[in-house]
Amino acid sequence: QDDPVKVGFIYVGPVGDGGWTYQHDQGRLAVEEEFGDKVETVYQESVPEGADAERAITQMALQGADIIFTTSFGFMEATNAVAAKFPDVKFEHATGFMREHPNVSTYDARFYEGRAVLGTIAGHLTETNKIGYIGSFPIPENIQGINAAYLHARKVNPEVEMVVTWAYTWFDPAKEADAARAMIDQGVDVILQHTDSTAPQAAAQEANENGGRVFTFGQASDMEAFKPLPRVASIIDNWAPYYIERVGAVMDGTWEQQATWAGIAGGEVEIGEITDAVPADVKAEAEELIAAMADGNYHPFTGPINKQDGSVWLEEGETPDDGELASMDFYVEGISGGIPN
Amino acid sequence: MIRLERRPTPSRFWSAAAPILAVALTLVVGALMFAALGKDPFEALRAIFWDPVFGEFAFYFRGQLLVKAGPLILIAVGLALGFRAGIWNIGAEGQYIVGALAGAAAGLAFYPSDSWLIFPLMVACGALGGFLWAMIPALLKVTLGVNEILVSLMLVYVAERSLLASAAVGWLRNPDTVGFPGSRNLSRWEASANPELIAGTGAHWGVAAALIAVIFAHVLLTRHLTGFHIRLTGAAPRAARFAGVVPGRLVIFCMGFSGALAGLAGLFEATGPAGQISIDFASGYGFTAIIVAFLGRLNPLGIVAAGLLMAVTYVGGDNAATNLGLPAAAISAFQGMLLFFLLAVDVLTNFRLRAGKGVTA
Amino acid sequence: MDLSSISPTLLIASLMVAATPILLAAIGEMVVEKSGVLNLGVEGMMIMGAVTGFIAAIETGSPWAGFLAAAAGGAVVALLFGFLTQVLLSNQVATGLALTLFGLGVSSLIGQGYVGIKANGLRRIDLGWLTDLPFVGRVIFGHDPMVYLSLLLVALVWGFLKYTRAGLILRAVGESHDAAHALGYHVRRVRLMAIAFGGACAGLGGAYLSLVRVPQWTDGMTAGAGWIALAIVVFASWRAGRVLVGAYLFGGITVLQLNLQTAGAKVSVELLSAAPYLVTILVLVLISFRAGRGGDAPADLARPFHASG
Amino acid sequence: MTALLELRGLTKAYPGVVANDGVSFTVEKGGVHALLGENGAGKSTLVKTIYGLVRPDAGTMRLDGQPYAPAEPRAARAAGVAMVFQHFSLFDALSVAENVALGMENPPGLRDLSRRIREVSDAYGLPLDPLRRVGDLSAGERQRVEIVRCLLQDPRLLIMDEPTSVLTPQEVEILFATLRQLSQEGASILYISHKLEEIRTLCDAATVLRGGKVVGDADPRQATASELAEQMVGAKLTAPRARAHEPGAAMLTMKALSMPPASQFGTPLHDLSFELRAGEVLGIGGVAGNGQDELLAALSGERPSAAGTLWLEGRDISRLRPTPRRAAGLLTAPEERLGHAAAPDMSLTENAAMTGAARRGMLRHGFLDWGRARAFATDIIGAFDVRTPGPHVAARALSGGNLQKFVIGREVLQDPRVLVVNQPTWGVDAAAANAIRQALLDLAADGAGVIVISQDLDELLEVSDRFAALNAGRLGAPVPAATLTMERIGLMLGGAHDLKGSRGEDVAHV
Ligand SMILES: Nc1ncnc2c1ncn2[C@@H]1O[C@H](COP(=O)(O)OP(=O)(O)OP(=O)(O)O)[C@@H](O)[C@H]1O
Ligand SMILES: Nc1ncnc2c1ncn2[C@@H]1O[C@H](COP(=O)(O)OP(=O)(O)OP(=O)(O)O)[C@@H](O)[C@H]1O
Ligand SMILES: [Mg+2]
Ligand SMILES: [Mg+2]
Repeated sequence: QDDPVKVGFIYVGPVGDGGWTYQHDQGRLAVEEEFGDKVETVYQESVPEGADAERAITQMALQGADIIFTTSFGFMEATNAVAAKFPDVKFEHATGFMREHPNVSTYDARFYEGRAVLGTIAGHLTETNKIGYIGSFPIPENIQGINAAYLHARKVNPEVEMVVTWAYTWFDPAKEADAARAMIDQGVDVILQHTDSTAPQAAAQEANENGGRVFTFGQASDMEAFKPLPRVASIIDNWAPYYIERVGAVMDGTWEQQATWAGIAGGEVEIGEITDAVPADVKAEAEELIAAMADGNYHPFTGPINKQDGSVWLEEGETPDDGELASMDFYVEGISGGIPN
Repeated sequence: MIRLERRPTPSRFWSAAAPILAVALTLVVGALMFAALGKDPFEALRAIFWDPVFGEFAFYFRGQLLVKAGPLILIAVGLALGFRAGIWNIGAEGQYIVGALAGAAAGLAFYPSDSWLIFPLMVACGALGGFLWAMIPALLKVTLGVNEILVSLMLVYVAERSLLASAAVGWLRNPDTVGFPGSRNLSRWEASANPELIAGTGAHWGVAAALIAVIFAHVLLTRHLTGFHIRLTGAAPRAARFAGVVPGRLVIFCMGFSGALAGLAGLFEATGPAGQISIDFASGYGFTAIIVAFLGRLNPLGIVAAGLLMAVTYVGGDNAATNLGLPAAAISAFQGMLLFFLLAVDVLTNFRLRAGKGVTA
Repeated sequence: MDLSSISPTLLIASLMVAATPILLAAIGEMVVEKSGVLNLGVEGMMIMGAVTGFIAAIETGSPWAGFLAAAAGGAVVALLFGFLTQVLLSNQVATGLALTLFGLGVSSLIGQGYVGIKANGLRRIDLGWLTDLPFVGRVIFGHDPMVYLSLLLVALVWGFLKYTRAGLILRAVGESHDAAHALGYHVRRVRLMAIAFGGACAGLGGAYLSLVRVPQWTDGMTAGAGWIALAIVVFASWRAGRVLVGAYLFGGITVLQLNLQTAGAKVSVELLSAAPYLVTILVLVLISFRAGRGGDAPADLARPFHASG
Repeated sequence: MTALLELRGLTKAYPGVVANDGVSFTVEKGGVHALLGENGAGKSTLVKTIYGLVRPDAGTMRLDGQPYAPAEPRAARAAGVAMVFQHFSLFDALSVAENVALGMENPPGLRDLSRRIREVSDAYGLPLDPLRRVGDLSAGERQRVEIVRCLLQDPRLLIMDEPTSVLTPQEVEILFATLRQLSQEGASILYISHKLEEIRTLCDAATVLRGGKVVGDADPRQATASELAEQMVGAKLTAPRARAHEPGAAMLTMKALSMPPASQFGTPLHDLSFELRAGEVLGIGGVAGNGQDELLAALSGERPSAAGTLWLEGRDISRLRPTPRRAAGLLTAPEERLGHAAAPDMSLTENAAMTGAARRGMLRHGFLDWGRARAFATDIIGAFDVRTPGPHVAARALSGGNLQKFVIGREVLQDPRVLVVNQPTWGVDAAAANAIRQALLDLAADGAGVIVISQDLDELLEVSDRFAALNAGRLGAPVPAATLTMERIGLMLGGAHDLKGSRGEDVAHV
């Protein structure tokens, strides 16, 4: 077979968003790098979720793509619908759970592992004992992150308090900036974000220029422009290993349906450089935690953990199964406030 | 210096020729823009305008044209009636959302029943939802004189940020997928599905509704007293009141009608092509329909052509995006240009261009 | 809920920042409407200002160059509107909407290479001990220059309309273009200048978003601010002082809702995030009681002018 | 005397019309010069040329011996030319002082200006409060603003384009005194009016225009009004036939109708009552802005009034909207032709359907029969001699007089029980005006009731059986027209309603 393998990507945002889509596109470039002219990649950016997604995916399939990565939760239904019509094309859907046809796989990353690391650093760095979390939507992925970050911050700093603001967007710099400002105004001095723009970093930087002391973490991409302060570390989505593996599988005909949920161990979640603004001992502690998770020795949700209402969630030493994690809809004990709806 | 000289009667020729001229000008300037972006302008125009209709995969794209044009036409026809009368409903996007939510909620209340009554009920509730959402600006305008442009537009944000967001992650969420946003898939639930009526054509109930709406609006405007009153109000509001038009009632009628059609469009979209209520359900149809309405010169038949043309630019634009890497933004700039040119050449209908100087202006 | 964590000082300081973009756009639009033109394209002009300002600031490294470019960019697209509505006599409502759609598309096109880049924002002014005063120090003396510029602009517009002959002519043109024309004033020229000024102000407002408030460039980042500016002009019944009040009120609600959420207020998040829009509607309703029908709108607002003769 | 302004061969063509065709004449220093001509003769175009608003295609002007070619009004004002416009050039929302400032080249500061406005207006007997909003002023006061604006500039030449059409006879007296004073001070006045008696009392020279050309000079102090009129029209005029009149049953009764103003600058109606009988023409006179538009809106149904205030043939129609009122037989024709009585951009067919749909059987289940509408429009065109290529033409394309004939014809041909017209012959030339008046009289003769609202007192005296004055939203008691004199009408228009019985006339109070 002389024809190059045609690999398609459907992006929800512009490749230049510097976050989620940007990282997927980095993965695409890695595929090109890896396989050279044995592959041909195409992509379509800023595809709205819904009916337009189905058309975009169909179009790619019609034009001869062998494998198509659809990189947003909202593409789930469309991906499965198109997969029904093109049984010979492989489909890979990110962050979803629906695999209705044998030619659909799903993949996701255990971002909460990264949050555990950031939570640890945040717990040490905060002086006001107020940590802020800008959430995108109150869905399990965010709630896992909030819980993981809080549990690990509290572990190193029992006084710590978690302030959550829901932005109801994955990417809206103006809103994210406002949310970060409101947090800073109320004494939050470490901000985690589950939204993809650098606006909160900029807000923190501005506060620091005016005598503040605020720390942030890069999200999705490294956000290195804000190193060493306010960005002191980052949680990076690294899709390249997975994309290379799956495209390779198509090439040697070994592709099979699967559901992948890899984390730090699989290299899909990376912690970006921890800057010198973080004290050396804290940095060491964080690196230890990373290593523990990379070896598979440590699960961020290890009992005893109570739910917010005080009821027992995990007994001593117990860890949740993936199904339970994937549907997490409660805060752990100690976080105040409710989850919308 | 160019001078405008008012024609005694509007030119019929230019009234028909202006949109064609506008499209032609847009093609020329668009080609220049694509060239400036480093794309072969002929390739780009071919990918946008030729491929969807006659290209290799036209069998698929042609159906998609109707899928895309259906809601645009349905909404635009409603808006056009109001625009004709100088009633500016800018918030069709909000009515679209609320219609979809109301219809979906009504249907899902009976899940998993498979009664055939469910779909008609959803359609009725979709129209009602859009209608009621449009009544907010309409009643505020009629009773208190509050500007309907601003209110209807603000209500888009309310519908999107408040209702849609809470529905998708909250009260309409699919209870079987714990925690994930989005409603049940309505297009897969037999009782609520809005499938293609003829396979491969893209024609679903929404397209049928659009067709009916177009015929209805056309007859209304050309033959019925209400339509005459709408045109009269737009042409000379004072004369319309003198003729016996009650402005308030006309506002209610036009806003309500456009709201109901937008709501219907939302419902058909949610049960058909989109398939579910998701956070990103708001797709901008309500705003694009404004362009379509003007592009069709606020004439129901013109709107059909405009809706199809706009659908071509979308479907073809996507095509150009994958094949040539044309940025999505170039397509929206292209569409904006189309509207500008249309508004610009419109002057020819009512004025003659003359060279030379007239009075001091 | 811990409302005590909301500091009034910081709340006022940040509402001023949040209000500045809409204040700039609204004061410009007010002048445009005073001249009898309804330009609904504020959103489009703002976003064009945001992108041109951002690009200029990145390329030159100077935020001031950015603001200049933004004013120019806003004015240029505004003049496109001016050409269509004043020379070709197109419908102002439709053209304004087209301007918004066009601005959103074009800005996203020219801004493509600039997404996610960090701009050099404006620093806050440091007035030494003045800035260190409690409360007033932060609220009055602790802002970036554009905040003061926007306040100055409001004062200038107020003085211009009230005390200068040019301002009188502008108001006259908006009241009755036929009468103004009969007296020999250049209706079209006055309106085009007003439109350009409005565009420049909207451009500055947009640039304030992309250079100070956020500060970075993203597609559609104005997110409805232009429409709010339009609503504020109505709210203000075409008076400069009230434009200021309206903008700060709106900025206040925007900031307050986030602060309430952060403080853990038990109000639905969805309701809070729609609050600015709901409050705008509410305000429009309230002023409709006070102003009587039509309020103090310039009599010839949105009516096309064609000097036959 | 020497010449102040000399015009030589001024020509200005508009598409399809030559508005001014080689116009030449001279205005003397200190003279009061009349410019006469029927509608569309080119008078306004000519004075706009002198004021710098219109640039002539050919011809020259000299002012005080110097070549004069103002590029814009500013230049004209600088040269000492001031003008009062046919249609007010005032700004309702601005104050008197601001309005005055806008008409001046280098106005002093607002405070100084206000002082000077008071001084000058008092000196000429035209008192004005500089701080009031112009929108709140009466028509006469608004006129003063225009005049004071000119006076403040010490003009050498004052142009007045139909200044008296909105003034009461008493106000006209004051204006004339002012103008005479001005001319004694050495200023020249170029005066346009359709009121020939006025011209005969005021002017010392006259130029007559017809079809844009000068057709001759006249000495207004020597010529009679009818000589002037015939020179203007170029033909003999026939007045409408008088008719026998026998008032019948009550057709329309208004009982104590009051109504708030429709807009900020509108006039409220206070306690209006009258009774209109079959076969009768009731004339309602009044200066513009005293509630004529509001009265018409109350009668047409555009603004329904309180229940029990308006009765048509014994039926309370106060709450009815225009369409049912038309069905009941009450038809109206507003003053403003373009945009109110007719939609400018719509065809005559559509304009015919606008009010004629129901009474002329064009409606079936809400659907319009355009064939019948076209036939109706064609009928009107034929019956009222409307000069137009056909019913497909847009209303805007008709000349003012022809559109007026169409509008009146549309209502007359619907067989009204009661017809109300506001300013039926406004801006219409003599021949067409006679035709319209004749149609109204014929209608009354056939047993309908007719109300003519007009500012043209001659017209009212000619057509009405009874006359009532409308002043500041109040309607005086109707008196038989035969008993009236101009002087008395003047007093009635000025608001002196209580003449009842003072001279022993029989004043029917209803
Ligand atoms: N701007 C214009 N464009 C085209 N034709 C015009 C214009 N202004 C005036 N005319 C035409 O020129 C002719 C002269 O008009 P003008 O206003 O000077 O008449 P007039 O003598 O002042 O009439 P009136 O007594 O009604 O005021 C008319 O036929 C009119 O229709
Ligand atoms: N502004 C204008 N633009 C174009 N044509 C005009 C304009 N004004 C008038 N006309 C044309 O000039 C002709 C004369 O119009 P005008 O209203 O002045 O008639 P007129 O001479 O005053 O007649 P009438 O005595 O019936 O009012 C009409 O055919 C009209 O179409
Ligand atoms: Mg005329
Ligand atoms: Mg005239």
